[in-house]
Amino acid sequence: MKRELIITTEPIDETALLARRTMSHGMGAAVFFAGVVRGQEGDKTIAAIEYEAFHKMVEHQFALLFDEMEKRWPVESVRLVHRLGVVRVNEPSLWVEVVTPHRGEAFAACQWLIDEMKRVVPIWKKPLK
Amino acid sequence: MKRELIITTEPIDETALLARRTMSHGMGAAVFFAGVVRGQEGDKTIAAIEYEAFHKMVEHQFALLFDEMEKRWPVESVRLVHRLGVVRVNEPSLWVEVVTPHRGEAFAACQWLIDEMKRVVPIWKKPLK
Amino acid sequence: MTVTVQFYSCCKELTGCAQAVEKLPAGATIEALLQQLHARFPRLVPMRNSTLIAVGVDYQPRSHVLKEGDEVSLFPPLQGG
Amino acid sequence: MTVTVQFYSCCKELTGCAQAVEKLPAGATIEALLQQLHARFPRLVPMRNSTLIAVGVDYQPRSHVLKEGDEVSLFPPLQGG
Repeated sequence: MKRELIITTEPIDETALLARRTMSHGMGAAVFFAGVVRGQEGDKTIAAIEYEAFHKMVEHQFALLFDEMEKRWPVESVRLVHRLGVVRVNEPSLWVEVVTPHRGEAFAACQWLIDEMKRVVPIWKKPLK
Repeated sequence: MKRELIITTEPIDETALLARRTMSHGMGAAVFFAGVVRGQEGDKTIAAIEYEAFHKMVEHQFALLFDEMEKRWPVESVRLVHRLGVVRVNEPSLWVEVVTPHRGEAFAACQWLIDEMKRVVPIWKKPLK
Repeated sequence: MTVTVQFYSCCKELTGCAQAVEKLPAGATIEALLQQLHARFPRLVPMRNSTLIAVGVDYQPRSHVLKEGDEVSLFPPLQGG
Repeated sequence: MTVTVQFYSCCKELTGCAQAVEKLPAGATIEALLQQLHARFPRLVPMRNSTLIAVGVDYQPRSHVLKEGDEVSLFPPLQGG
């Protein structure tokens, strides 16, 4: 399984990521997810979110998740980018791509990865006005 | 709900589609799906798939699905491109994007749309060696 | 009355034609049309239970009553995506 | 023995510091460390049940036995994505 994890304070360049996609001839499905900062956090209007991480543990926990993902689904490639620092409203903070032979596997694996990330990967956010 | 349906014999330009994405400040999730022609159809190695459609009915059935989708989930935008004619292995035949406030809705709506498409939208395929 | 019938995908391959014009008694149902088509195109018979039928651009059940000038389409299970 | 403790996110805000060094008897568990930290930083007490604890880069239960030089991290529930 090809793995790519990028934890960065730079803006997520979805076009560049798309251009780097590779799929072998046996692969039929690519699912992408872009998580974008919304202008509302609860009742409050916000301008941005500041993301903080325990960096070394983030990398380790993602490695454990990728190991588990590889056992569960026939994933050829997983790429995940999480932005840290200040991310303004309407900009993506998270980008995930999963490539598998069939559609169902790609959707299931992508959703599972994001759910698990929110459970075990030490990243926190602070809304900024 | 913004709707865009493209039924075309031209290659699907994912980069151009991505560049045209719009999300308002209340939207937090964009899910994309690219369905790509695989080199195997059952046991056989193939070079391409030829897609045929009952064009007028395709548009009507997608319109009904978009109506239903709008009732079920708070979708701000749905865009779907289906390629017809000969699509070579490793090229996408289907591209779908769904934009919603939250992640779960986007995944659910995108998967539902593809499942329903396969049930009611009159498109057929013929493997080519 | 007269209805036109369009064949798609393997239905077209089995009949050897893309379109047929059928004469039916007034008030005939899709089921009656199918019986007439099966007599003329026996190769359609094996897939009778999986054939999908639309009148215009909407699916209709076998019990649907046809009317003069209807455009009926016959096709196999779908495979988009 | 001595362990270092890192505080992240609101744990850091509640303690007012990013790091603390704690002395503990040999064989002390995370639970013992937490009691000591709660005495020194009472503002951590209300979130004691939701606090996540890692030793190094792995999560550990309250019963985990610490050893000399361990790096323990305390943080609130996660919010990535």
